[in-house]
Amino acid sequence: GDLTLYTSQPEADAAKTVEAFQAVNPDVKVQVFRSGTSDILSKMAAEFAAGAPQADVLLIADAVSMEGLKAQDRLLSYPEADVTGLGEGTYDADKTYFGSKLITTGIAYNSEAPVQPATWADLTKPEIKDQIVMPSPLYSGAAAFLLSSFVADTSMGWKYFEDLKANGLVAVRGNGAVLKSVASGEKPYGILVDFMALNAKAKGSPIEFVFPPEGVVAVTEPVAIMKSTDNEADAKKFVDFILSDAGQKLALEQGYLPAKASVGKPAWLPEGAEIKIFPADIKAITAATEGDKSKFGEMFGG
Amino acid sequence: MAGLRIEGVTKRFGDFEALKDVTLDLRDGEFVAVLGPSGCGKTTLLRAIAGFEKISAGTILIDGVEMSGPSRHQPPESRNVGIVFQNYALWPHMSVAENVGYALRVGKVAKAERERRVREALQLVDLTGMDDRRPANLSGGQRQRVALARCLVAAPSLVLFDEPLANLDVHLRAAMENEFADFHKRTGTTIVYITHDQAEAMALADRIAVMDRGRVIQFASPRDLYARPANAMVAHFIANGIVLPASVLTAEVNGQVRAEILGQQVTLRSMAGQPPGIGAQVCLRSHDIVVSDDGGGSEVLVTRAVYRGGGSRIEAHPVGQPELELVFDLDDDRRVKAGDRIALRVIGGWVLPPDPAT
Amino acid sequence: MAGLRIEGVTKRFGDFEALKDVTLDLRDGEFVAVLGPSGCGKTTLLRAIAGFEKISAGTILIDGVEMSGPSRHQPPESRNVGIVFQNYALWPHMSVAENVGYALRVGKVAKAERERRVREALQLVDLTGMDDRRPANLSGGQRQRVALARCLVAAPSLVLFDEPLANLDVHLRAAMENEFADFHKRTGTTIVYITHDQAEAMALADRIAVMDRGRVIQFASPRDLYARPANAMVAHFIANGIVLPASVLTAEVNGQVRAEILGQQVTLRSMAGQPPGIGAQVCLRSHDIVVSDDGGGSEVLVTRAVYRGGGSRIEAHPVGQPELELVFDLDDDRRVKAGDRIALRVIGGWVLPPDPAT
Amino acid sequence: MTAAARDHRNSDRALIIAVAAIVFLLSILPMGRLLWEVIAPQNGSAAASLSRTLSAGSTWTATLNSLQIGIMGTALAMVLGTAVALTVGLTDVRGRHIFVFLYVLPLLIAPQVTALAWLQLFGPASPLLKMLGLAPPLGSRNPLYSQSGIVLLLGVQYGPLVFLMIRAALRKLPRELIEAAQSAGVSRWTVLRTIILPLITPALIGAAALSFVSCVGNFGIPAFLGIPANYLVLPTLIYQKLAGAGPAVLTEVTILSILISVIALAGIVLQDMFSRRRDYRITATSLPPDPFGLGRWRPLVEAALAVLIVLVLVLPLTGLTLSSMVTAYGRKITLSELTLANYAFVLTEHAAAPRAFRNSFGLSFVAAALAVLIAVPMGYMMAWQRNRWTKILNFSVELPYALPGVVLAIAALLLFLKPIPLLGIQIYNTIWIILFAYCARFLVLALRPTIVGYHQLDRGLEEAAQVAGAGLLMRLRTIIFPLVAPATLAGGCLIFLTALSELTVSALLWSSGSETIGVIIFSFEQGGDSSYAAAVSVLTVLTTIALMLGTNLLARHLPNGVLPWRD
Ligand SMILES: Nc1ncnc2c1ncn2[C@@H]1O[C@H](COP(=O)(O)OP(=O)(O)OP(=O)(O)O)[C@@H](O)[C@H]1O
Ligand SMILES: Nc1ncnc2c1ncn2[C@@H]1O[C@H](COP(=O)(O)OP(=O)(O)OP(=O)(O)O)[C@@H](O)[C@H]1O
Ligand SMILES: [Mg+2]
Ligand SMILES: [Mg+2]
Repeated sequence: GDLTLYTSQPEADAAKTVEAFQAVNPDVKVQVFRSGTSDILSKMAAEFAAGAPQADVLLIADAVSMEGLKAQDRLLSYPEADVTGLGEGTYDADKTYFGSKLITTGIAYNSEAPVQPATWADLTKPEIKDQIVMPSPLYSGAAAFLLSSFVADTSMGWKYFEDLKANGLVAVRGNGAVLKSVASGEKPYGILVDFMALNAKAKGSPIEFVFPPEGVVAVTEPVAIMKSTDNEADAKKFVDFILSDAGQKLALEQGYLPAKASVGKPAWLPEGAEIKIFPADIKAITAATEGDKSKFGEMFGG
Repeated sequence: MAGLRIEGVTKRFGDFEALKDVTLDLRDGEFVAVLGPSGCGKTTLLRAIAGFEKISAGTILIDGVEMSGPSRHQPPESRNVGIVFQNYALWPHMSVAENVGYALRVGKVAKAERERRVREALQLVDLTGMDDRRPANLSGGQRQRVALARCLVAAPSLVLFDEPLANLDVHLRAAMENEFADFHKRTGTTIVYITHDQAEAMALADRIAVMDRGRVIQFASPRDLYARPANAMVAHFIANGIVLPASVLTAEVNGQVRAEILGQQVTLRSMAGQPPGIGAQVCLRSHDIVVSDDGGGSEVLVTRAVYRGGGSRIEAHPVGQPELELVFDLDDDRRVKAGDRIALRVIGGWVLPPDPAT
Repeated sequence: MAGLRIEGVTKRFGDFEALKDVTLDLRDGEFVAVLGPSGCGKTTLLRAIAGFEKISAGTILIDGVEMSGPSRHQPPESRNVGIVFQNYALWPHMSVAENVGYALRVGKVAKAERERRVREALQLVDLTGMDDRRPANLSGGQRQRVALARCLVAAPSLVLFDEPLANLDVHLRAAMENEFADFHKRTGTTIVYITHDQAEAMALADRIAVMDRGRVIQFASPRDLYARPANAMVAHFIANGIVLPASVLTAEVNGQVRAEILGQQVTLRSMAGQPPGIGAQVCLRSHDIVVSDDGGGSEVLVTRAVYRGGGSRIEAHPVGQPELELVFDLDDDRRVKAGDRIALRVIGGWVLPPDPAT
Repeated sequence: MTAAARDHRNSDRALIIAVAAIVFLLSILPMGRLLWEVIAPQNGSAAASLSRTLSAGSTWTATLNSLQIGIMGTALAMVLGTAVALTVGLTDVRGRHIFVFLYVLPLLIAPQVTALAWLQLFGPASPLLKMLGLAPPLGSRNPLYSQSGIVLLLGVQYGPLVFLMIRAALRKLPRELIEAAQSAGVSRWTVLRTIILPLITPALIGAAALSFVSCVGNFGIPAFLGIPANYLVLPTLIYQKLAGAGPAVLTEVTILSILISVIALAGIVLQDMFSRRRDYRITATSLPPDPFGLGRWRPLVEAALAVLIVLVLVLPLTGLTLSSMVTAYGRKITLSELTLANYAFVLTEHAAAPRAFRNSFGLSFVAAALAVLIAVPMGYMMAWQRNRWTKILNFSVELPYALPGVVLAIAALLLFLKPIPLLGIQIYNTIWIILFAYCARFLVLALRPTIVGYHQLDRGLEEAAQVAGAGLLMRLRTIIFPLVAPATLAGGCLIFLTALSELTVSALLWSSGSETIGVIIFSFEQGGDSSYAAAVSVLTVLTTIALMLGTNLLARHLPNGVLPWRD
């Protein structure tokens, strides 16, 4: 049957995901709508208001947005889903959404930059004052997740952002803008998602990426089934595929850290490197994120 | 072909009355000129007939059909009237030929026929060969002629002209006058022709309506207007008649009275039933005045003499009554100049009918 | 006050020559009218003088200073000429008073003074009380008068008029003519006055330049133009002279020759040194022709008689030479009509000088 | 009444009804549907949302900021656009055609690209400044990230819009009106000030109103430059609300949208008041004024124009071209490494990109053509048959343009998610919904210039056609359209160019198969593939240039002055 997928994956990745899924399920035709997470949420808000949700499955950047939808009772629970091998906390306990990969946010800097920051704390050093960018949490789900995780963490808290502000950090619209800024040297230091920095580096951009030892924040790009779906069977097949070894390998090929550690590690990750994932309580973050965002907005604007 | 009845039409702009209770009745096929000083409401009347202005009171009927009235207002495009605008209103984006052929195009006339009629119309106004020019590249007179051709080409049943010859030189004007006369004779179209040139009006019209400040003052044949003006305004306006005060000495007999004017006793024409009395007004024409070489008549002081090709226009004031002004034409061989004193004798004239209002 | 010299001026639009080698020399303070048929280049000449058109050849000097020439072109704003446009060119966004007072306003004339002069100018053109109207709400003639007032108010030293009276009625026209004459007398301004109305030109101008198809044909005083036209075009154009073929029988003596015309032997005026010969042309005016009641003269067939207020314009063809046309005015008491045969006698006329070109 | 007369009447009425219906469909319906969300929200209570929104400090900060950048951005756009239009339209600068052509092209380049080009050229990493030793220290705060930066970019972005409208008006000036002033001995500046500018007042007011609405409704520029500067305006505030996507989000968004509408409407009301006070109809049929000779200033003015073109077009375009020819963003550019591989990728390997080109060019062209077709009769009603209804229509046409694209897109979604009642046609998930949204959004860009055109037109020209027996439709087609065409088609060009690079509306409405150029560029950018995005942008600009040059070949068959870049 027909399956409608709303996803915020980059265009090429989305295409490959669908292709691979259809290779396994040739009888399912997948319609894709791809856009930024917030555009997708806007679109769905309108669809809800009109009483005609269109999506069957969602594959969007972060769990917080999923929590929002879950709170509105829009997501279908899929208790039979095979979650073996998935990291704790990457999927919803009620089995309404499942993390498909780990997209971490760390520190990127221009290869020619005089200072090589290694830890989050390094970003507050006066040597790099006024040279730091980050994606605005108001436009990037990953950044919002980072914000709330840091704020909730006792060792960092708001103090960290106050320090950043004092050190002249600016928030820009989205990870793409951070990448450009850092790569061009316009602002040589930035907070950025891993794959973007590392893919650019692989192509030859003058950019370096570090996973700070304090831990990186990871969003999981979860997949979920809409409660309103009229093709539950195929939707479940899609979730199965994403969580399957084949699906996870695909994520790996695309340059992501798969949710299932067992399928391997991406080439860019140095052998034996440990990525410490910042502990995250999705429920708490979901509850706090609105307040955190608006506080951030007041501090940094945007 | 269509008759035109205008009944009690009033048109107000704000609280300014541009037309006041105008009534005119045109016979089918008649050529009527509307004559009057600038700003008297001629264009407004014409626009009301064409349907561009909604009238404030009265009715306008074309061929017995009510076009404008208290409750109805037919739009201009369904009145089938032709019109030549005072400011030409040529379409700048169309060539001369396209301007002229427009009505035919609208009327879905076949191309060959259309081109023939356009060619004819352009020939008529002496613009052959200008087909492809744009209005902006024409001289003022040429534009006027294009506007003319544009109106004539559609052969409408009622044609309205708003000073169509104002910008043409005398010769073209004479030629166009002949054209209009022929056009009228040929087609029998009812024509309303607005002008401030009385010679033009007289040459062309069956009847002339003289307007002043929104009112129709007199509606009569050209000869009547000239010979028997209804009041001082008409007398003055038509052929620049001299209006002088006079005393009528006898009651009218056979259309004539004796009267005293400038101290001379003369026989004048008058309307039937003209009573004797002082305070009458008389209209004199240039040919009612002769220069008397024998010393008879009234002495006048010439204050201005303007050469006008073969003759001069003289302005003079009676020596005894310097507040009166006489303007008349004199043959050139007299060579009168400002400052001269000459004696004038009145040999005819028309007693203006008493104003019913006073 | 300024003299104006126009020397060998040619103006081409593409390959169309609108002005051809025009030469005119105006004395300081002179009033010159430019007369000619529609499209002959009058407006173009005026625009060249004002500096709106770059000329293709020749020079234009104002007060001895070269304004347009092979190498230089003074912009209009530094020529200090006033101009009244044929299409009024009123500024729609300004009221009547603002239009008129514009030059004073930009000239930083004090407000009270400015208002006084605007009031005077409006009074002059009989528009008192219209100060606050917009041009769009004025009649055609009223607009023309605003344009006039606007030009006059600044009292420039050289004034160019492009048919300023074309849209006015006869009376206002006469009044404005007087105004122009007075204005000219009072200020001594040099004036170039374009018109196609020869009566207007004659009434006003010291000298008249008659143009035809881009050329100046004759530049002379009004009386000269009327009495001694340089060629058939001028003869015809000025006061609608009748041009007829004639044989000059004797050489000129005292400005007179004997000639045969329409089979009649008459004495005519001619230029000095006029040789005898066949194939000459003669210009006759209405007063050179009389209707002979005694059967003498040439018989003509009247083809059209148009009433013109107190007289008629007659078109007639000699019975013997039907290809010739005679157009002349006749007193009304004759009541001639189309189809009549009348006998005409020639009692004077002017032999046109032989064309140097032929 | 004759049959012909009845025909006329009927066709006139039909036309009026059709116009009203179109406005209803394009503007009132989607806006009304949106409003319905306030009146009868799906979630939560309207009153709660209202009080929450209106009591939030950010709402009023954003409103105030919107007003500020609206006014200042308009002022700058007016100054730039008018100055350029006057220079090009009234003086004898050389290369006018080329200049006009080049000056309207920046409409195609996303303002972010322009800003980035400037940031790089005048920022710490600038090769130029480094060479001169003038480069600011690394990381120093860029002055573009500020209110002034936003205003500057708005001015640059909407300058061409003002330019096109003013230029159309200038073409209509008959030369005698200017000459009459010149012969009064008045200097050119004074003529400009007292005659020319007042005569083109309708265009000035119209352009100001339109650019005000554009500035207030713009999302991209404040999003790009405002966020780093902690500067929030209503469209960015709306976007943030949407990103939060709480249950009552639509209600709040609608409330904020109403605030924008109120600001935009204030602009129109002002415009309406101003343009009715005076009379600007130009009745004469005449040639346009001769150009003012600049004399020895000419090279200087030409140089200034050239600099302007470099700043607003060449610079960003060069930046784009370079980015599109390197393999990785930020890499030092050496000649040997320049490659066309990115072009090859988007043209051959990326299936959606060529489709997006076809879609966007098609959509833009059709939207522009439809808008032009609608604008002429609609302008006729609004300028010449004023009554209460036309005023409402007049206002409602403006709304879809004033609101951020995403809001309009939501409105379109709300309307068309379910098949159209009665017809049963489903336009959701097809290209038609994008076309609908484009028409609704951009109609005003053609309508405003058209109304300005009407205000300058002598009605006698229409009357002459009326007496020739032409019904309204015929008159519109043969007389009125050609006469207002320069103004209307200038609007059409605006629509075409603006729609080509449109993103915010199509981002929500596209579906596979109906991608637009904006969507493709945005996708590439989001995935970090700036080089591909740059390649698509460059291709868009090149294709447009080719198209515009192509129309030049047609110019001989078109009425004078309908192509803004042709005399
Ligand atoms: N739209 C209008 N609003 C106000 N007044 C007007 C309007 N149109 C005309 N008028 C006034 O009505 C009067 C009559 O104008 P109209 O144009 O009919 O005169 P006219 O007889 O044609 O004059 P002319 O011979 O000068 O063309 C004038 O005083 C004019 O100013
Ligand atoms: N810009 C132009 N381009 C081409 N031809 C022109 C242009 N301006 C005028 N002409 C032509 O030059 C000739 C002279 O025009 P001009 O306006 O000087 O005539 P005019 O004597 O003023 O006539 P009128 O009495 O009708 O106003 C006309 O044949 C006209 O068509
Ligand atoms: Mg009139
Ligand atoms: Mg002329």
